[in-house]
Amino acid sequence: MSSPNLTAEQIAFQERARAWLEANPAPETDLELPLSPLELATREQVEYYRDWQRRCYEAGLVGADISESYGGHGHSGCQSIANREMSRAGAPFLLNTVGLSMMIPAVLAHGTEEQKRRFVPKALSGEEIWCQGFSEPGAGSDMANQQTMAVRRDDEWVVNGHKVWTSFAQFAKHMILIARTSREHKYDGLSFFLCPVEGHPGVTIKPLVKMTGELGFNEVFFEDCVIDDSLRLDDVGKGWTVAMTVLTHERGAAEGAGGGISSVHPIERLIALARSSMRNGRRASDDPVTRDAIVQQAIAHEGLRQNARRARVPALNDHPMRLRMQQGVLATELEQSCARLGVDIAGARSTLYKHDAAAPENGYWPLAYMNSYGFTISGGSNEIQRNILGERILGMPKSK
Amino acid sequence: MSSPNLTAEQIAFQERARAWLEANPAPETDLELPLSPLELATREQVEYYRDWQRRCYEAGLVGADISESYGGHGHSGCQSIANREMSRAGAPFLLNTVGLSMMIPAVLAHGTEEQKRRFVPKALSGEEIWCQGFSEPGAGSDMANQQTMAVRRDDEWVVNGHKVWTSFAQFAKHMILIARTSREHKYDGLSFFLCPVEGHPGVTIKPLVKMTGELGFNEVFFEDCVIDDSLRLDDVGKGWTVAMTVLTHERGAAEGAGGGISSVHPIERLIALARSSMRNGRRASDDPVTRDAIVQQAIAHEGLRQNARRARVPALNDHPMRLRMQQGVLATELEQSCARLGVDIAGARSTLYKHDAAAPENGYWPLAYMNSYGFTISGGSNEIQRNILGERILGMPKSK
Amino acid sequence: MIDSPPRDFGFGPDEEMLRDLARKFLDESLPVEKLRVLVAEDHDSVYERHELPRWDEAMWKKIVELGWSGLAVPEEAGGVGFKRVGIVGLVEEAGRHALPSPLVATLNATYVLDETEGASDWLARVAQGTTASLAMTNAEGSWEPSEGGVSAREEGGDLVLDGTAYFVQDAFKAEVLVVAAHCGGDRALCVVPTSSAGITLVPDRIHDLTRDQATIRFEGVRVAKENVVSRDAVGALERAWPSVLVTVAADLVGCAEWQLQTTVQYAKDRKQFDRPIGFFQAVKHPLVNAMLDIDRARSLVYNAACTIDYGDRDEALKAARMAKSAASDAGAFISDRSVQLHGGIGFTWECDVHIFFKRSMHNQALYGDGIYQRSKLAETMIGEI
Amino acid sequence: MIDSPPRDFGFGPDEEMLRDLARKFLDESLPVEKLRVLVAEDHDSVYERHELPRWDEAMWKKIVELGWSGLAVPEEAGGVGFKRVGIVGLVEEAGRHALPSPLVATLNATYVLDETEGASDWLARVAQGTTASLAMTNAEGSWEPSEGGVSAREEGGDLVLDGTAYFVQDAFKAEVLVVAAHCGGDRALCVVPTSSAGITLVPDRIHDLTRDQATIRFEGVRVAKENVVSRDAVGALERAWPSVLVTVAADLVGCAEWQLQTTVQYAKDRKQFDRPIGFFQAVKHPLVNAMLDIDRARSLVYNAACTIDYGDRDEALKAARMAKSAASDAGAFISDRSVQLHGGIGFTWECDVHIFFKRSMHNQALYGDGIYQRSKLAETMIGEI
Repeated sequence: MSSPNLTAEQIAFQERARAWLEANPAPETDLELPLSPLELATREQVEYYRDWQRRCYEAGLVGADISESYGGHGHSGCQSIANREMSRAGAPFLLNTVGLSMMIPAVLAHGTEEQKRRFVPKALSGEEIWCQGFSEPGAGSDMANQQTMAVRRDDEWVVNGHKVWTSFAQFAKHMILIARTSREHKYDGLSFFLCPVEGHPGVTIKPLVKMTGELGFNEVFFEDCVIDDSLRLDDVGKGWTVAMTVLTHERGAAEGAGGGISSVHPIERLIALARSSMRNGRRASDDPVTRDAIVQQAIAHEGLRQNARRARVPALNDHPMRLRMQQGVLATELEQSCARLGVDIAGARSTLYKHDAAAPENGYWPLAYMNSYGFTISGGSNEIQRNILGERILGMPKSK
Repeated sequence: MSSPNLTAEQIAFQERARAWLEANPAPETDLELPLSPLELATREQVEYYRDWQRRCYEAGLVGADISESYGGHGHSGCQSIANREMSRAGAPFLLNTVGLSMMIPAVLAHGTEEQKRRFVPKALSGEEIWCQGFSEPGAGSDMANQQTMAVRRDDEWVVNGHKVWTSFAQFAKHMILIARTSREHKYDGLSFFLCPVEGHPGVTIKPLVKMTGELGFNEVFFEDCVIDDSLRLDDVGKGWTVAMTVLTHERGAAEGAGGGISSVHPIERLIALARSSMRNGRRASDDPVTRDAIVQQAIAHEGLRQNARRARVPALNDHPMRLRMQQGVLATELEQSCARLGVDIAGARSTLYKHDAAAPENGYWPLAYMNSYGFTISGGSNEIQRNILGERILGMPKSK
Repeated sequence: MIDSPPRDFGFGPDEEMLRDLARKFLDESLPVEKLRVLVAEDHDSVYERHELPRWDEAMWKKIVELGWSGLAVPEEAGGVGFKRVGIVGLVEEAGRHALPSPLVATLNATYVLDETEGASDWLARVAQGTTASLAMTNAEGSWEPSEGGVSAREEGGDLVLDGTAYFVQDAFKAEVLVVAAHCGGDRALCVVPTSSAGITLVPDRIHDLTRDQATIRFEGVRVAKENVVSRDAVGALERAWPSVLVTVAADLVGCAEWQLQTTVQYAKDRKQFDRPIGFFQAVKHPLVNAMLDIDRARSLVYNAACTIDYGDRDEALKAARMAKSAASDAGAFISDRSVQLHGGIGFTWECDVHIFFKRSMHNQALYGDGIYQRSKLAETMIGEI
Repeated sequence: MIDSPPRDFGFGPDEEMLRDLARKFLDESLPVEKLRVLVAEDHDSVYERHELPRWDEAMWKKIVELGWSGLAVPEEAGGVGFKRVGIVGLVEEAGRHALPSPLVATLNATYVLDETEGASDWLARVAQGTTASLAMTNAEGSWEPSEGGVSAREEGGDLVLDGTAYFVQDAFKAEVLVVAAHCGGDRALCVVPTSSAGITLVPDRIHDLTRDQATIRFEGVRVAKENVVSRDAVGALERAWPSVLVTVAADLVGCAEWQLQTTVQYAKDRKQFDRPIGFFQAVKHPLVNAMLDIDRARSLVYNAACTIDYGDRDEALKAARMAKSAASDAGAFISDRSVQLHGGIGFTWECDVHIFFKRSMHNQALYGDGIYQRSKLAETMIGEI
């Protein structure tokens, strides 16, 4: 039986999506697959996920609601169904998260017809991977404090500067780049570019090592890098406005819009871990304090899902952005506390790195815990997100 | 066996104190006694506690380290022993807490010889009760924002203004009063007075009702109240300096320096409550999550005690004030979380007010919980205390 | 269980209209200034003189005319048969206004009656405005449907009740009691007018000013056969339990939202150190955290109501326990911060914060707090120990 | 138990001098720049190439000369017989410098040997610089003295050991292992050189860069009679347990203090929105809370050490569990904030924060985290369920 609220188009879409996913499981592979897109390390892994994204795209599960003119499938209200079905099926994550959840919304909202036709289709298929150039070494959570300069020279821009925490840069064709085009205005002095990176002169990519010892993001140096003015998105000085479009989508994406990140429900994983861990002579799953902690996580997890559901019911939202703007903070901190609980439950076995055969679930818990800080810090730390929530949603005075 | 670190004088003092407390328990009474000095409601209660303080004073347990010239007993390092022994014996609290822990330190540090002789002895014996006039309706945690004005007229000051949250004012002979003597300087425009209140012209006391429905503090209105200049403490404009002396002592007093506030160890009370409360068909004391919460309280409580102990060992304090300045925040929040846990354990029975015969421990838990906010708010809220700790102890920049 | 419960929780135009009407009615009839005069004009009246907490009976008559009290009565018994998701929307508004009334008690009793075969007459009376309350709890405040302090014996076809029921909500406003009584190995569910011979209502002295609570003694209370509406009280209570939990959770959420908005407004208005205190992150961030907690609880309340309406029974109980756990914890947190961040004034009787603080504290414990709900959830989600 | 343990915890001039010397020595020998080069120069070496974590053996020789490794050996066995309260002061400094060394492992082994009758020769060797580690834990990481994965059989007066010991700390730095082995109904405590025939050390791949850890296989390892130092290993372990817990707790506290001070310094230096981030209460208050937690743990550590030195056994175990619980939780909290408040840089390998983060995380779990300690405390404070 299907939901009473879906349109006929949506019902048909859902049935097709479900059938396709059942008939087309992800290919078997001998590769060691990463826990999330951010841990992608090798070309082979990238090709595996690129192939999977292409299949999903061809099956209509990626770009569902995007116009056929830009390579999409022209549906309405079907992408969230596709995301749910992929998540439910435990499908692999979609590789091109920056392209899908950041570049495409920005280009559709701010781009020229030519830009839309040039960039959207290949991002949907996974042919062209995107990375994001928002963070700088000195800027931290103050995103408007960009120091990378783009100086106009006829129909070109010459870029000099230094970006950090750039995930996917080593595999990316393009970068969404925010750069300073005027020193006079903090916010209005920024502009937005669709910058080529792969093999582009003046662009140097240097991998950074995370605290876990894994690779996963990069420093990107620009030295007299030349960008054609046709790659500018929106007007000169409108970079901040575009960036806000992007970031709203990025945080919103944490509700799973990019396809299922993890194939097993995290609470099920915690319960399974507790069943296989001992604590004071009995299974941790029989320890009531551990049980209480797991159920707390389960409630938080269900709350996040139901928030996403309620956000789509206007009658149950006095303020239209109140729920939407919370999801980033909630999702990232839930992931963190969930992983931390896993570390605690694993006890002595949480000391083990992923290469130790005795590490529970290939060392998932301590690595997931440490990697979770990437999410609570990046894109404006959660401290800044709380300022924004207090100011924009509750109307309290600015703290900065 | 006694402690190796005590002087002979201290050992003798401790033995005398213990013997006296054993031989002189608090008198039996039919009065309904309050849970803390702040809930004192009737003259009869006040007289009961005044009598007890007088006995303790005469036995040498109050004013132990104060010079005999000012009515004290002239010992050295014995008051904290007296406090511990009173607490250990489950003795009633000492009535004149403002006099003992605020006025006396201030007068001894900043007062004239005459002021010391005039005020200290009668505060020690309990004959003269003191109240504190620091809070004003508009000032909140910003204590320097005093609006009560004292205007000089020859050898007198004429006071006009409005103080709030004044505990004990209805029973007090005097008030330690901070008032503005200059509008030009925020901090240096304050002065400190030892102001008569009982029957003093121009002083009106109006009781305030707490959220619990109990009385316990007052508003005090000054209308052309005249104070002799001999009652000014320290110089004109030094009021803030004196107030800082007072507040350091007040917060420090939370470690129990005023004598045992509660006669039963709070953790024992929680355990007893859990034994007599049911939860999901079994005793709450057998519910592991409740047990964990109780033990967390026990650890916090023991931590507070051991902090106080460690604060007296210079070799274990890199920063001399780091532990001392924490105790106020810790003690008040511990009391709050402890009482809240009691409310949770009592379950349905926490709905009952103290006059319901079925209320556990005469309704202690919910009342103690609500009253605990008096301590986390007053004397500079704990939010402000955290600023002070971050700035003075950790050296971080000022948040205001 | 249907495959996909409605994505909008089934909260459609009817539910929205009822909720909006309720909000308007309560905003007009019971602004906080009026609430204060009604329940907290004089602190001595309830706490020292032991008068019953006051409520507005004339307003209640209007509420009955609006049909709120019979919302949960099914259509076949002459009621509106409203879905739970609409009811929680209404109860949220009642909580947001700290409405003193027998609304929640009557709804909760209705849910239980609706799970029996023999209560259609009583349900019809509720639809017409009869108020009711559940009497099922023992002296320890046990919320287990299988426990209780009243027993019944057969006598000439009737039942005779003896014993005591504790923690009966708004008993002095209820015209009838729905009593679960031990009867041999079973428990019988009886509907008994509060005015019956042999019933004594002893008022509990409670903190909450917006309700009453009683200990009820049954001494040889005779219950006619037709008023013994079920011989399986435990089953009826268990089936009704998700609705009971979610209704109290909705009240908590509404109450918490008032506490949040009132404290936010205070943080904007109140100046210290030459700035509104809402400038300071020590004020702002806790209020943001309170908002996160409240929204989570609210979403879980609508999910639980929807699962009761459209899902299966086990899922409904699980969803309702999650909602009550989240709502109790959210209520405790914003209650704490609402007093602390109001500073000295929040600690006084004259500030309205304490009225909501006490209602919330009462509801946090009622039918089990967060720890309790989670221990029950663990049994279904992880398994018995 | 004596009536009043020393009010200064017994931390006198000798203890202070040792601590101050240790601080000076470690400040000079192992500043964080040197630590980084030593253990974290190259992330691939430990995690990918599976080399053993590096440590400074020359520095350890000096430490042995300074007498630290024999501090817990009683005077009658030729050691210093230092009180626990002095030892925890030293170990705090080791934690504050994240010292990679067999110090803690050796101290813990010493405490156990000191609770036997037959280990005076071995204690004398420890006093002269022999390093040791406890092998007593099973594959589940059980910290119960009565469990374990090694068994012993008698053979011609000797014992022969078979089985596996897990989670052995700094095994590759230890010259001898103190092994608890099931032997009939008892457990025997054996001292076995790590180089003995039949012993295989398998390195665990761990996160912490400042220690090693091993799984140790025993295959027919022969132990001469004189090296079976007790037939009551459980008793010895139980008696030594308060010392083991408080030693790890002291390491945690020292580590946490480094994390606090380093993050505070960063908050003063780092500017955002034109101010040092320490201006913001969202940074300042969590660091103050971390300080409160660390100070509580530190005070409880000294109390526990003092109770071991002067109090009775039950009180000592209780005090030590409190210290370990508080230290584990304080360590977890400041570890969390030290990464978060360092922002992006704190998430990288080049920032030293991760070295202390991982050492702390390891120690939080070691011998039982906060929840574990509290469940044991509840048994003694509230009673068995």
